[in-house]
Amino acid sequence: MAKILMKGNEAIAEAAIKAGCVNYFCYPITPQNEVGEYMARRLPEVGGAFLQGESEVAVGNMLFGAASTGQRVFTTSSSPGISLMQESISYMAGAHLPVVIVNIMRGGPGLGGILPAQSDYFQATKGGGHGDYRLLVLAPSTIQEAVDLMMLSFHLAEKYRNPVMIIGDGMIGQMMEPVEFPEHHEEPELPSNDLWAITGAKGREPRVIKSLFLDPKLLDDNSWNLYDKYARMEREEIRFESYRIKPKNKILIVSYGTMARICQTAIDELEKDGVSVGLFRPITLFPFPSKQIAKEAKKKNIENVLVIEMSTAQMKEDVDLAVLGAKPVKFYGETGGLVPSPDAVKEQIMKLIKNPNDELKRR
Amino acid sequence: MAKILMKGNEAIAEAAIKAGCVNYFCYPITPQNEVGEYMARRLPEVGGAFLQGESEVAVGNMLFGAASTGQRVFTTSSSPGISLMQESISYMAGAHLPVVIVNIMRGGPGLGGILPAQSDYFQATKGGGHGDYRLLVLAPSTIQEAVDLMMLSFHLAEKYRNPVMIIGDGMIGQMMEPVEFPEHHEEPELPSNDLWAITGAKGREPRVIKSLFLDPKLLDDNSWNLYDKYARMEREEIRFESYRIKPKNKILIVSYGTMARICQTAIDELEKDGVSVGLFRPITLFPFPSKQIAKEAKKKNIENVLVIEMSTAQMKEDVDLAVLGAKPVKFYGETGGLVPSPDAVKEQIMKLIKNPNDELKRR
Amino acid sequence: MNEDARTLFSRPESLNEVVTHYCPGCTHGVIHRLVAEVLDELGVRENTVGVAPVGCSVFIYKYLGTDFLEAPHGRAPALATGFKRLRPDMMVFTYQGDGDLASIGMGEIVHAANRGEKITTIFVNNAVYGMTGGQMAPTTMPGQVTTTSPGGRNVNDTGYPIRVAELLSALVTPNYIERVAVHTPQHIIKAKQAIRKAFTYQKEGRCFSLVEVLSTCPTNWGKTTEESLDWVESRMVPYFPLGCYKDPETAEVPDGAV
Amino acid sequence: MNEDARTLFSRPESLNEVVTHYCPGCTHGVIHRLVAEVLDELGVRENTVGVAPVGCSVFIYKYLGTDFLEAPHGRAPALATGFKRLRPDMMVFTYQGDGDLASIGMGEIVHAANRGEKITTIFVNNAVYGMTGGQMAPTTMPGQVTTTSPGGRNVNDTGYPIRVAELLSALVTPNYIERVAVHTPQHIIKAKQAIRKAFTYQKEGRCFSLVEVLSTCPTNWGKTTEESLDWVESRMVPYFPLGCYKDPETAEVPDGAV
Amino acid sequence: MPGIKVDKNHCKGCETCVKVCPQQILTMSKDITVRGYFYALMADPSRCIGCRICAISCPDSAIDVVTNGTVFELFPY
Amino acid sequence: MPGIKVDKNHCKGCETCVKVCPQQILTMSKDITVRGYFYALMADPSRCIGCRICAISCPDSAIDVVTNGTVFELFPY
Amino acid sequence: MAQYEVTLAGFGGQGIMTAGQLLAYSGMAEGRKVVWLPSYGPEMRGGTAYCTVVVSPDRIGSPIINNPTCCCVFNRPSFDKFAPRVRPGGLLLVNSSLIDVESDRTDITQLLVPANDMAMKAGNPKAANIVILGALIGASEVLSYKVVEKTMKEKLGGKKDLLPSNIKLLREGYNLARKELGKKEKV
Amino acid sequence: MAQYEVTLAGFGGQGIMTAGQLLAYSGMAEGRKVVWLPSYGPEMRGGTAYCTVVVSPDRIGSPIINNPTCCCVFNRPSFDKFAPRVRPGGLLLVNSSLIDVESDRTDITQLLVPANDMAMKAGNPKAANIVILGALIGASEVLSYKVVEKTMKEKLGGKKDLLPSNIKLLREGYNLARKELGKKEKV
Ligand SMILES: Cc1ncc(C[n+]2csc(CCOP(=O)(O)OP(=O)(O)O)c2C)c(N)n1
Ligand SMILES: Cc1ncc(C[n+]2csc(CCOP(=O)(O)OP(=O)(O)O)c2C)c(N)n1
Ligand code: SF4
Ligand code: SF4
Ligand code: SF4
Ligand code: SF4
Ligand code: SF4
Ligand code: SF4
Ligand SMILES: [Mg+2]
Ligand SMILES: [Mg+2]
Repeated sequence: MAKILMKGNEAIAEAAIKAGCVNYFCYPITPQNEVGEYMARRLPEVGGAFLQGESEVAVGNMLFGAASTGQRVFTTSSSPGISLMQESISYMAGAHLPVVIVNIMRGGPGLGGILPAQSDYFQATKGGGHGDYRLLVLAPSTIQEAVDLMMLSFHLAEKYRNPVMIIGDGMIGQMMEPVEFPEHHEEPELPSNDLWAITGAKGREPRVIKSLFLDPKLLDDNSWNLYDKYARMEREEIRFESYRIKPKNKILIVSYGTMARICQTAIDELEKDGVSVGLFRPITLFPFPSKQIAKEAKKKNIENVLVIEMSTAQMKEDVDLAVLGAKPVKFYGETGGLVPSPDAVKEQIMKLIKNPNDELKRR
Repeated sequence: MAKILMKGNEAIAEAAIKAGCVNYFCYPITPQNEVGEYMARRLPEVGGAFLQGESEVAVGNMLFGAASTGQRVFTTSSSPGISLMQESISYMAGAHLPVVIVNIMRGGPGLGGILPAQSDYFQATKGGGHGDYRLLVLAPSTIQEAVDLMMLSFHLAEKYRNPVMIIGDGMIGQMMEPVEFPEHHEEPELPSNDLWAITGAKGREPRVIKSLFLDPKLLDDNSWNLYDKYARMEREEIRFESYRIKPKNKILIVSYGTMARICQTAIDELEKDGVSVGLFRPITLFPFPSKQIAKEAKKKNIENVLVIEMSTAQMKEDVDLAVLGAKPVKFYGETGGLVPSPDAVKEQIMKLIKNPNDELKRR
Repeated sequence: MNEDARTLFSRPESLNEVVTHYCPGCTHGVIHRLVAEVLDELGVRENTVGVAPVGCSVFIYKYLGTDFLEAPHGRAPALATGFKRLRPDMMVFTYQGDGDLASIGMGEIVHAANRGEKITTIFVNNAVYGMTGGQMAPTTMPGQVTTTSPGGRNVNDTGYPIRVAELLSALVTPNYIERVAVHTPQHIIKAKQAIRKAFTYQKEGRCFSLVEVLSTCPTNWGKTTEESLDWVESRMVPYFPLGCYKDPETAEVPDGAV
Repeated sequence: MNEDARTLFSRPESLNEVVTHYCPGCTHGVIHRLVAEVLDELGVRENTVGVAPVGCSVFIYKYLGTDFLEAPHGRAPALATGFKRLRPDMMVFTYQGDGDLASIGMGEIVHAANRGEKITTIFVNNAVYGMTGGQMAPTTMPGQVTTTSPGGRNVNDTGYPIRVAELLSALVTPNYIERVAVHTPQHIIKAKQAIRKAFTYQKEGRCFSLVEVLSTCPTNWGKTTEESLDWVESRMVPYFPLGCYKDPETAEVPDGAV
Repeated sequence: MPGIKVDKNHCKGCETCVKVCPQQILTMSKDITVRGYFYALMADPSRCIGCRICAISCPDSAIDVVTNGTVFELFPY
Repeated sequence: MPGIKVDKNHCKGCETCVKVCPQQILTMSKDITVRGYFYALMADPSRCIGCRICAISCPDSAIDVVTNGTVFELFPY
Repeated sequence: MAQYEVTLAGFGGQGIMTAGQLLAYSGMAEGRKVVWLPSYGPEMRGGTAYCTVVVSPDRIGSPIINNPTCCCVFNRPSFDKFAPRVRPGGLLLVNSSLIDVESDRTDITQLLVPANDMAMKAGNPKAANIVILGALIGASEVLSYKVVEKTMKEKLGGKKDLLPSNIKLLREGYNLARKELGKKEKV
Repeated sequence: MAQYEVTLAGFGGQGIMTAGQLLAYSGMAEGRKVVWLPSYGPEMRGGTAYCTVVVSPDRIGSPIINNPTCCCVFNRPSFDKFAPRVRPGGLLLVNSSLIDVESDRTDITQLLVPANDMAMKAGNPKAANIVILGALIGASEVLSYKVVEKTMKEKLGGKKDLLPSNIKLLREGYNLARKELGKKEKV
């Protein structure tokens, strides 16, 4: 298919449809409203279910009901809305339901602001709801990648029967970039959803989709089964990108999403000035590419790992956990709409090159 | 005052009153219902505000309104209820409001079970809501400690103008133990809440309590101000207990809450058998006593750090972050009501003593 | 007169052969049976999904022979909506207590009803939070003592009990809403008729349907079975009048709703 | 007749000298002024706290000269409840849009009203989500085109618009509930009377009070100011009849509510 | 002759059936079930009219009503 | 004589006042304010009766009504 | 005396929780450390209710006791569940009024107490729990009879009319245990 | 040509977003990489609206451009905000119909375009954005005039009756820039 110029939010919507997901529930919130508006136009055309729910609490639970049919379903929201879904997300994870949730993040905490931020990293990766569960978390850095990950996410959700979350900052939602949709969408085959979905107890025992296990043994089993799934994800689903990683780099930048693109510009410009810096961009934030980062960080040439985020050093914890003290991990970031510019990134890199042992001003 | 035998939930309630908090909002949920029931009887006696709200979403927001008066206020709930409060918690943190929230945890995810668990560690310590904020998190291991921390929590909340969360498993709520309340409750002095509270714009400029900062610069400032508060907490509020930590220990156990008591029994019994093991019990889970744990772990004699939790290895991440690879960090735990017994703990310790390089069966 | 040897009454097929966890005398059991009988009579058990609430009836999925979803507290109508929108060919019902539906789940039930979701709600009003041990519910009677209204519900402080059937009937969307009770055999018979009507309307794809059932909670009311059944009649029925509040057959759509 | 040299009309004191962010012609501005005038007339500005919603009026705290809380979307009544329970001596009001109050905040407003919280709610019904760019609201008119009902609101799919004043009036707790509009000077004058009554009842500690105000959103309706004002009259008023729905003076408490 | 069968496994001794039986022929056992409940019995089986009122009212569906002979025309249920 | 003062800082050119003035003496400016709006003017100041209807209706409280002489008895507002 | 752990188990309504609390209060009155932990699990409704009491001279670690020193079982399901759990060398008190079997364990002391019958006879049918409590004290000597009686007077003071009968049943339980186990001092 | 960045800024309703999108579409049509990023911040309502377009031969990194190569300012507040931000050596296009000041920067090229006047004169008062777009192409040569005109025909096809006038205004803007900057080829 030819490339078309599309707003991120609309591209995400179209990608879902292309991946065979024609069911969408939502509640309006900036900066992702275009997804719902697009779906309101498109889903009647393709014969799917579109519903604007009364709240994010309700929408989270509509997903729960919808996913129980075994059909594909997703929602999109932004930070405060995602907080309101935490109970239902925990329930869906506990009940092993495949759903896709997109968080076009805004600055927080609270009402915060609507400009780009990456401050929901912990919520997404550590589980903002209660109990022993995780989400599979993907972070695109371009609209094309948002499309690709969106299309992949339904398959992953079904492969693991686990909610998948895609997080992007407001730029991912609001930017227009040229995108291409595949002619045909193919996926590896999976066992049929009919094996677990709720379809009426005709010719079989009644089924229950639930997260209630009053017998502690069963609950314990469920929690460790989830844990095993996450271990399997770590073996099979790690995704990342390396950019200009070379033996002469002294600094390894770790950054994700749009922030990583900004780092790329900085790196490109520095390269022109003869300063060579590498970038590691996690695409899966959970499972986190810890081993891969550790491997890069431990290379002899690396003096410093530099984490750059639009949050107060959230992903940095995962990088620390990956590097485990093998190299110093420094941080630079701005948050809540003050997107660090390529120049600001360059400045920090140069500082670190000059004084490798200094801490950076954190912003 | 004389010791009295009290159920944890009731002791927590009485402790709040003794600390001068006579305002309480709640929604019923097992295993913490006795707090609300106690307050319903007691608060009319002491002239405070008791209200059972219509949901945890509402209760979180009632706290928001109530705390804005500058008076003390708290709530109690359990895991799913706490998930429903995430939006309001994020707002209150963003607006710098002092409130106290008690989570008597049950097993999760989802509806899970009502037996003791520690599976909300991440939610409490990393921030289950959206945005760059944290809670100050305290974890008692006895009813007396629950009382003491409860009384302290209001002061801490006001000192930092930040929500404080106390987490305990169901045993903390349901057990009876003898407790003693101080004759007089005294607290270090703080600037008056009237400096920020909403009291009517009489003789001053109108005030707004909010978390909305559409100017990204102001939002960024707010996030980093929060970050600074957390750094200050780390300097001033770290609390922990060391138990039988001796130069001959080869294993350092890290465990918190009731689980730590169970470890103590195991340790005591092993001590009788001539096996000496030490325990580090974090009392503040955020800020986490990373430096203190690192110091103990790095001691020459320690071969293994053993984290024992009633969750699928959540606090273990913070211990890993503390130890940063200096020593192997092993894990043992059961979750969701299957409380590890002292015997089970002993067994794991003995395994580790015999084969220090083996991984433990994780449960 | 009739001379055959036969069974005049036995458990309906849709009611599993399982002993419930309900307290002795609790009329949740009666309501379960009525739902099971209606599922049998309409022949829809195998094409039905129930949505269980959080409340004493959380285990309803063990007792009825249909597929089930277990919803978060209060959110059953949202799950039912999500399910039904994708499977309009299936029957979907929620079974909810008064804490579940009228307190935490108020937003969800109002909106499901207002959208006219083609689902059926069995709303069990026992004037108290049963499962959590007897706290005040939005439907608790004035003066009623509960663990969180130890002096009796004070209407000046917490308002009057919410009459769900009346409240939902104030919505314009034409739905079927009826209040029944199960404290006497006569009321049970009427309750069953209402439940059958509710499911039938759904089967016909007509409208949202809700049957509010006045039920007992001997345990948390601190009463014997007999006292509890009498209390429904003497205290609840006067305040919660029985009858049909709305029927799509007769519902009128107001001016201006072109 | 009157011969003094004087100002016949000027901005009320409680309305700050700040240019609002509202679109041209948006009647949020009128409603703000009415609230400000009432605060002035009752002399309560310095003893009042407003609770701002999330919606176009999120910045109301910049425009009115009282203390303010900024609530999460839909939760203003819960904040107001929390505040008022601790400070019954202060005046507390919420200002909420229809998305805020009638959609996400339905549970909170029903329960605050049912408890009879001594607060005042100014409910601005403009039949659309203004701030987020014109999505369908629970109050969107049948057939009305919005960004999420591009074919016009289909009542078979999403039900009829919620009439909040009628719905809340179905609660037993005696409250003050009135619906007004601000699309003509005459309506503005009546609206102000209702708002004054609402605040007065609160001042007297009588009851919960809510004034639903039909308002315009020229931007998202895609209409000029004049067309918008006319649309309120021609489309909204017939479906949302103006008038007092409940007054504690005349409210009756039903049988059985002993 | 009509009569009832009480399933001792399901009966919880709530006494609802005793209260509602129009013939007032039901009573409670002296011994308890494994679950610790007294259970319902027919004190005077010969007077049962098979009206099903006890069964319809039993919260635990513990009662079957059976007949091997004449019963009155039953109300529709 | 009564008259109105339109605050060009607040006026957003919505034309509500023009619509409602019973004397139909208001009109819009030809030039725009710093905010980019045409603003309201009195086309025929002499006919203003000081009725305040424009001011009451103005969403931006941009209108003051003043008088230095006779006005009719005003409706209470 | 070393740490002593008791699990009491039966139907809801048999006074299990109260008996456990009386034991805990008595332990406190004797200056011991105590913990009382109820079951609040899936069995809450219509099943088995139980609680565990730990009485110890020292700080009590685990409030969870899988193998208590003593189990008092009030009905058959509790017998099935808890009899196998008594720590070897420990004590099993069986309410023989409702339980018609005995444990075949030989590594524990087993005592059959017709608690419901005794309570019924005393015209205080709900006081089987008090009989068992008495027997527990008599058999285990974990606390002195005096302090338990005193606690009972204080804590069950509300039900004044039943107090004499309760005291009588406590004593009867105590004495029965003494007799069965061939111990001397009675009260 | 190297990466070129344009910020367009003005009141809401001045067609800022559309002009930016036309530029992005044209860039795509010429085989460049493009990003269009709107402002959706606090200024959304009643303030300044702006968007940024990046056109580049290579993969585009940062979509955020603090100092664009070119700023087109449509009203006074935008002038105040963005004129100082143009990268040294860059281009500032000023809608002189509504802005009565000039930048005193000497390190950039400044071009005054009476866009509203020209649009008004053409009887197409909303097309000031098209005039500016034409001038931008004329002055910067970031894309060929042809491709922009073609894009406009495709994308604004809906408003068929205005198309001739739009094309005329695009050309007028282009030619004005050429003339003012002393460049030869006109269209
Ligand atoms: C989010 C959440 N809040 C609270 C609870 C605890 N809870 C369980 S059941 C229940 C109320 C049950 O009352 P009702 O709905 O009236 O049902 P009943 O038990 O009376 O049949 C509550 C509050 C929960 N499980 N989840
Ligand atoms: C939890 C949450 N969900 C969604 C939003 C986004 N949001 C902001 S305003 C609004 C609706 C506003 O509509 P309304 O209440 O009708 O007010 P209006 O703008 O029309 O005056 C929404 C959905 C939010 N801020 N928070
Ligand atoms: S607690 Fe009440 S509602 Fe629940 S099972 Fe018992 S009697 Fe029924
Ligand atoms: S969007 Fe609508 S409600 Fe919001 S300010 Fe503009 S006109 Fe008013
Ligand atoms: S009504 Fe049913 S449960 Fe109750 S006593 Fe009779 S048979 Fe037993
Ligand atoms: S069938 Fe009728 S008569 Fe026979 S026992 Fe039951 S209620 Fe009594
Ligand atoms: S005061 Fe009355 S007459 Fe004068 S301009 Fe205003 S509306 Fe017209
Ligand atoms: S009503 Fe007010 S804002 Fe509108 S044009 Fe008149 S003066 Fe200006
Ligand atoms: Mg109930
Ligand atoms: Mg609105």
